[in-house]
Amino acid sequence: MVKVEFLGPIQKPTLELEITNLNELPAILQADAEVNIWLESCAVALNDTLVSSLEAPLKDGDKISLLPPVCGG
Amino acid sequence: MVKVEFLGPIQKPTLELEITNLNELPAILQADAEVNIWLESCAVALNDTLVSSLEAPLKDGDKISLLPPVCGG
Amino acid sequence: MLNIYTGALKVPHILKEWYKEENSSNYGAYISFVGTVRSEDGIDGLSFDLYEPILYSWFHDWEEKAIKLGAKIKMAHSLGDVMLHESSYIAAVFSPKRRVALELIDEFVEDFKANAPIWKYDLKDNKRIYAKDRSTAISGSGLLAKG
Amino acid sequence: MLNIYTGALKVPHILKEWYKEENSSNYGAYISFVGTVRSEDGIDGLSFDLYEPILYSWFHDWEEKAIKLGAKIKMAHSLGDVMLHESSYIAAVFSPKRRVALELIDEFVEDFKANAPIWKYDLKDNKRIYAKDRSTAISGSGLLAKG
Repeated sequence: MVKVEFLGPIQKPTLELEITNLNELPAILQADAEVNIWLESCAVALNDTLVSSLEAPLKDGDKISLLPPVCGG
Repeated sequence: MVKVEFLGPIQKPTLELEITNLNELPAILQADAEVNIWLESCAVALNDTLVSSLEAPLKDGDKISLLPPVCGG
Repeated sequence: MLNIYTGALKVPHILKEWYKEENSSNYGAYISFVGTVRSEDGIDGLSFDLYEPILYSWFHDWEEKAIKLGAKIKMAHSLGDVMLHESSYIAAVFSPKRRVALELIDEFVEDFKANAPIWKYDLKDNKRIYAKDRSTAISGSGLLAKG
Repeated sequence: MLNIYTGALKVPHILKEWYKEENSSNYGAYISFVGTVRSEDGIDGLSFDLYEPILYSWFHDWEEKAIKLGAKIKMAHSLGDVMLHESSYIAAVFSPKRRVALELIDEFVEDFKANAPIWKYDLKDNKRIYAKDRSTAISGSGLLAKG
């Protein structure tokens, strides 16, 4: 089981999913209208490292994070 | 009479000269070997304003300053 | 060094501590950037969320980059509410000579704005409103919108 | 605002006073540059001469330039001796947004180095030696060397 957490302004509780590759995630998230509107502008991290590709095998306990647009300072 | 003052590291007392145009100054200063070595690297101010030309009539009491290379900070 | 503080930053104190910390490090230049909450659009203040694990690793990469240039970077940021005319952000660069510090502070602040995982909200009429229009998608965003 | 101090600058105090002075001015960015005496070539410290009338008018031109950009510039400099690891120079820019401050501090510090009428001497073996090799001829120099 992997966790998907939504950071910052995305008001959505953490999901727990049974997927084995990051490339399974788009279909699942796109099906949720409330989440779908954020996807175009979100970066993705796997275990707190930003990823540039969704081809990544997942193992039990992995954490995926969605990072919406930022504005520090 | 006008005054010519030497700023910063130029160890030279202020000169008092009877000249009526700034363009008379190079010949006078070039004749002083101790001053001459500074002329290539000095900026010139007339009454505390930097000048970009030596064609400037002088009146009694005017102050000319020589500013050698700078290094603030 | 990255420090996160709840609420507004004590700017004079932080600038002083950083100056003292590096006093004997033989750096010739110390540049600091302070970000202060401006009164605009009728806001009462700003509020910040941040995601520490990625913020710290992002900052660590900058520390490494600075070291290669013989420099040092420090940063402080607020978490939670910061009211008008209070400060929420300080970044600083120490370097032996001025050019490295002048260039690095600019690059660092711009990358911070573009990529540090911090989210800003306007405090207005007792609401906390995501500053969407002023926010920037982190480079590489949009992966999940495809496929 | 340009302040000249005899000897080393009290950096934390000056940075704090400037911050407080502009606290209600609604500037979002405050950048400061601090120059500190480095240990190199066996010097004990540095010493400075400055020519106030032209320094103040040079600074005034920068104040005007900053105002046109909606910004404010402040500067402090030492006169006389400043020893190792003490600071002799602070410049600061306040502006509503960050880009103006980041660009102006860089331009200002570079123009300061090139044109502000300040002369630097190394303090070494109880002598005060003009730092000729590190000095820059003010733009337009050399008029008197010609015919």
